[in-house]
Amino acid sequence: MTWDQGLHKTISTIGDGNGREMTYLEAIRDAMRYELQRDPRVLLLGEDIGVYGGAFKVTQGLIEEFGAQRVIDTPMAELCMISVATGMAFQGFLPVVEMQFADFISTGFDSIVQFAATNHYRWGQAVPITIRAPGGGGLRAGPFHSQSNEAWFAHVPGLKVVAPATPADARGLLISAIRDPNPVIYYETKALYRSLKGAVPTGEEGIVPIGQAAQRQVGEELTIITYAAMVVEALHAAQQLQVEGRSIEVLDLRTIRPLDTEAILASVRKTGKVLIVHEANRTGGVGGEVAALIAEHAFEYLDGPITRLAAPDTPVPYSPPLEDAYRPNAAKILAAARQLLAY
Amino acid sequence: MTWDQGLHKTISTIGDGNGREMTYLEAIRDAMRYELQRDPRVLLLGEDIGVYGGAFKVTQGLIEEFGAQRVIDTPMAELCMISVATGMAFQGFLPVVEMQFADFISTGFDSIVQFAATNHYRWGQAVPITIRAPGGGGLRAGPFHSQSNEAWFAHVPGLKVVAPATPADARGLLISAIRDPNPVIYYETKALYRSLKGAVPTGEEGIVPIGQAAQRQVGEELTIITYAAMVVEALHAAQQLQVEGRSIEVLDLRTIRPLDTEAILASVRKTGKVLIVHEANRTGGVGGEVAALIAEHAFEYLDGPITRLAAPDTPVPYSPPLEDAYRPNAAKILAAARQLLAY
Amino acid sequence: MELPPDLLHQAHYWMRLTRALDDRGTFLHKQSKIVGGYFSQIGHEAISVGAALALGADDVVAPMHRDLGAYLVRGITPQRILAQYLGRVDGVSHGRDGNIHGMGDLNYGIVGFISHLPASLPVMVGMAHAFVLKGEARVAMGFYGDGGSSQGLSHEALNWAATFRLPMVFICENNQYAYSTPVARQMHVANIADRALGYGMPGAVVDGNDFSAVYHAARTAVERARSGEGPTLIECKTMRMRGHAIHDNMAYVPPALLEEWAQRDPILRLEAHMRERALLDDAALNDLLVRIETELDAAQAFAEQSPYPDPATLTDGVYAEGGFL
Amino acid sequence: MELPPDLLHQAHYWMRLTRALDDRGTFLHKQSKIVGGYFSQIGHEAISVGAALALGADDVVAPMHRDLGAYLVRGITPQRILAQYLGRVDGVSHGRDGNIHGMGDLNYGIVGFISHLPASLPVMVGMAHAFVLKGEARVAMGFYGDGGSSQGLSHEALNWAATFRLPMVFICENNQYAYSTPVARQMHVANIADRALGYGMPGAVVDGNDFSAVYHAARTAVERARSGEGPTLIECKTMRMRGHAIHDNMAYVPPALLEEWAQRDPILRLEAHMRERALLDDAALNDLLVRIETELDAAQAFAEQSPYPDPATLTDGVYAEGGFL
Ligand SMILES: Cc1ncc(C[n+]2csc(CCOP(=O)(O)OP(=O)(O)O)c2C)c(N)n1
Ligand SMILES: Cc1ncc(C[n+]2csc(CCOP(=O)(O)OP(=O)(O)O)c2C)c(N)n1
Ligand SMILES: [Mg+2]
Ligand SMILES: [Mg+2]
Repeated sequence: MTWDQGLHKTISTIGDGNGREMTYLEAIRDAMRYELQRDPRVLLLGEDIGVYGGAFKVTQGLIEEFGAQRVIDTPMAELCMISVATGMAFQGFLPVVEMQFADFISTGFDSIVQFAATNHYRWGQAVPITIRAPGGGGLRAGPFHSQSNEAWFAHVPGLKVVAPATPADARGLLISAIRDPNPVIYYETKALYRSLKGAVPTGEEGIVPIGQAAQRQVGEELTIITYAAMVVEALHAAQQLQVEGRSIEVLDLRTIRPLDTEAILASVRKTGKVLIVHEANRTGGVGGEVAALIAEHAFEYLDGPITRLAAPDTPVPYSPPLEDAYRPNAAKILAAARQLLAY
Repeated sequence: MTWDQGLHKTISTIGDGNGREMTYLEAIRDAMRYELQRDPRVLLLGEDIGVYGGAFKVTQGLIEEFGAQRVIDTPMAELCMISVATGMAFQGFLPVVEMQFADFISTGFDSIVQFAATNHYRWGQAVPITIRAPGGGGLRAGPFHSQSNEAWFAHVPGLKVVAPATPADARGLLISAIRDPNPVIYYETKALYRSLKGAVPTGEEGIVPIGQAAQRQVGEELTIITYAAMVVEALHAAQQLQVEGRSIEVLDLRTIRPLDTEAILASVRKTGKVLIVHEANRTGGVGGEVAALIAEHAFEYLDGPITRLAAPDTPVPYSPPLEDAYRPNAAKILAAARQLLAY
Repeated sequence: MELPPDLLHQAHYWMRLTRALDDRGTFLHKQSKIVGGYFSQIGHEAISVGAALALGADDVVAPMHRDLGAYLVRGITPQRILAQYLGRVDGVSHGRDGNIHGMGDLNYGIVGFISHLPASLPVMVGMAHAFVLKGEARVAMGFYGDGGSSQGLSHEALNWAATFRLPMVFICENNQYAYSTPVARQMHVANIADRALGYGMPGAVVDGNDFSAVYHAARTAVERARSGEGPTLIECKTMRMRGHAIHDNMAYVPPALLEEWAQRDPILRLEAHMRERALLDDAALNDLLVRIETELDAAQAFAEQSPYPDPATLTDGVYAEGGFL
Repeated sequence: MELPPDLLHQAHYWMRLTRALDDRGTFLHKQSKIVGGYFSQIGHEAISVGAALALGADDVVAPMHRDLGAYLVRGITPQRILAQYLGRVDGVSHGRDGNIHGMGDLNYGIVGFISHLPASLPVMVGMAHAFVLKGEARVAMGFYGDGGSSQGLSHEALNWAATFRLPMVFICENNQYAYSTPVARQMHVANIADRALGYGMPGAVVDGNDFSAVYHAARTAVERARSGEGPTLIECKTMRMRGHAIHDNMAYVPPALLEEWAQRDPILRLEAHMRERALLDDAALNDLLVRIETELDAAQAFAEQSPYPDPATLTDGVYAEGGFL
């Protein structure tokens, strides 16, 4: 049993197209297995990822398949782990490091932002590491197992940051992250692990390039720009509005750094109204950057205030009524979208 | 001699009003001395701050005056230092911790964002610590002694972040930070230490409350919103434009978290055009949050795109031509302002 | 050296209460009443109770997630703890922090635990440092685990305490595993306490399932600290008798190891010792268990009746108000 | 055990070159030609050269800010180093990183130093780990200081290397000070190397001003590492003979201490030893010094003629291109 079992109450399906149906979690595992098979340089590092299969069982079965030389259980030391991965990368490996929860990435922060991010600019040395960070709330896990802290890294030159919202992207972006010659922080959403299913294209077909947003729903009146857990919520809200005869576009950023500025601007130029949604705290979040890009480069096209819906500026609270009040969801998105449509 | 001596080539004066003329650095020291004298609970912690007087000599003379029990030279361990300060705060002290350079705050990051920032929300325990972070570039100090990393903390609920731009504010905000019952990150600008002078009101008079922006120049046509080192640069640009008959408002944020939303919106509602300037990297910087606030809450008043001028998304380069190209300054502000005025 | 009967009776009560509360938690989790995960500490009773009983009323301590006994000994009631587990407003953190986290209350000298291990260790060092600066003869105690010993922060805390000769007691709970990771993959030494020498402080290895041994070592360290002789590192060897958290079936632990340690159960050992000294018999034990269950029934009723926090309070208390004028 | 003449001649050249390049840097700084600050390493020559000479061509090393000798021994030329100091495009980091930072070049097995101490230590551990995974008989070496020893990261690196028994050599340069902070305020132990036991690796304390001692210890550790026996911690005791950086007049250092250490100058000691063994006389020394000055004149000319980087390249290279397909 895993820690989050039983917490994923409803199961959604997302994505049509071809491919094998997988949960979001299976898609992540599939990407790792695919890359471990394909390239002997790929290896995994993390706490309890081997024998135990990871706190969420994402790496389950991989140590049996690839051995303890490639699926490495480490001491509990995130800062060292990320530095060690960097050193391994200097020797030709493509390490994938698991943070047990995204919350613990702050323990390894120094090595990511100061060392891994800057080597290539400073002395031309690439750092092809991937850091998997299981983030986000909704699982009653309190302030230290629910964080969405991607904005810290969205500000750091030299890093890439991705945050898949569908099983297909979970696989496709992880493969791209592993092959990318730069340090990539891969935010996977715990709340989607077992609650989201979808068709996942296999093989090389399924690769999703870093830096490209996806139009999840096409619309004319308003663009909802979001990523990660909030994509499904936004789609629910958009579908409800569609029933009511409104035409909503949903843009899934997929990559947080570098942002797909073209896709953002193109959509806003079309609809003229934009609602930015994320699970992370509002102030200083990624939404601010998106809003600023729009306010600078699509100013003439705006028909209403750029609106943000995000978590309020508090730690993630534990008690269910507090967490429910804290976390954006379809209902809150619907309300915000209605208000903006009425503007 | 200090590390930065001889690098402060021109000296500006800022601020009229009453008070003793001091450099920016002297004003910081004066605030610490004032608080050490006033309140036995205040103490200083840091590497080389005692006998040596600090890497920039900001704490010079304080150990002689207040003794080694209150001006404490520590082992080289930022993470522990900040945690120790938190423990001291739990026992009634008001510790002021010096990071030798703002760049090393990433080493203490975990303790700031996870522990210090969250205690009051989680179990009602206040953490009255101040962390002094000498930030910013322009001193040919390269990627690890020039950083402006305030955006990391601007995103964290429970923290306050200030960034004084004048000697008077340097003193007034540091006193407020020390007396604040919350963890406050105090970004002091190295490039201003000896290059900026001004009248500094003394005693309790000079206290500057956290959370209030300052109108540095009143104008009608465009608002430049900025903070820290860029305030003097913005004023130079604004004064040049004034000579040319244009009316520019310069708003100095002074506090980065919480932002003075009212002052920002009031100014933009008046001028209709806004140029946001900071020394930090553009993407994910504080400017994005400011732009988003305006785009949401002053949308109707805007007469032009919200423009940002910031450092490009690279580490701070070392070589003079690169650093000069990197760092915003009066000339670049002037060019951006002209373009926006012409919109 | 034989411990006085009074102390043994106290210890016995706290250890039994700890275990019963822990079992109650497991039971409530099975009933899906607990919010989120649940951490059991079974096997750790002698350490948390023994170390906490060595402290004075004015001393301070930062327990970890398996130190339920220390919370109880210091005065955090089962009422508040169960309300915490259920996410209620009367929980120690008023529903803001989760299960064993954030159960801090400086009125009882307790610092709220955070997940990031071992984040509270240097905070306790800071409190110890404050005691020295204030000239107070008080002691700070911090817990960390075999897993936490791999974190650099444990090194920084030990080194800082030693350098300033602070009144600090480090209790390292070596329970053989950090989640699924056995100590042999965490370090290449037999004893974590052997590191004490490298900081210039005494180190001791004790049997963490023997209340007397833990209490003696902790008491000696506390007295040493209080008299200004500086910090001590005590490594308590024990075994985590349950999964890392309740979802974890510990398939990675050899069953023989668990059986071996089950023979050394800290409570049964204390009871055997008390029986030998005629301090306990079946009737007395039974009385105690009944008393504890009654106490816990009341605590559970209190917790279940405690309301959930009002969502309108969501953003309250992010910042402390007022200031130091 | 007497070292072979060849090795001593080599060492002598590198140590003299190191010092002369260091003096050249000071001189250029006085002329305001150096961009930003300047770090002198005078007194550290036996350590950086001795340790680096113990490595094989395929081994890797991360020198710190006082390990100029290691850069030179590994093959980073004075040309590139002086161009680096002057912020020129031919500097090791092409003007992007400053003075002694970022002088990495894996063609010479060198990882670029970053300020955050001791950030490169665990990176070297990662390279050592990679060697084991690849089955290569290569060794990684990392330097850190008495100041850096207080950082938790040094603990994590030592523990990781020991746990995985990696081919890693830790060189701790204890030069009595970290900036203005004396070791006594950094730790409460006499020897940092005594901590090795707490990780399960051998530790050695050597006279850091004695080339032979450093070389012997490093060589032994490198061989041990290469043969799969795991890491070693070597503490080299020395004295920082200049300020932390050039602006620092070291008023906080007792003059007697400096005088005492001046008597033990590592270069003069090596030369005395070579003279005793008739491997050096005045004429030969003079020849060497002239040769070195000529070499450095050329290097300086190269550096001064090297252009500054083009501001148009400012944003180039933040990201690596391509990928691993
Ligand atoms: C910095 C950090 N990384 C990872 C975790 C996730 N985690 C929670 S408890 C645990 C194991 C802790 O082991 P140990 O310190 O031995 O304590 P024990 O649970 O055995 O009592 C881990 C890895 C954490 N809490 N903090
Ligand atoms: C994490 C971190 N904090 C602070 C500094 C600033 N700093 C640079 S060198 C130094 C002293 C280093 O002392 P030591 O490790 O003994 O090396 P040494 O300079 O004596 O060779 C300090 C405090 C730093 N580089 N890194
Ligand atoms: Mg353990
Ligand atoms: Mg030193």
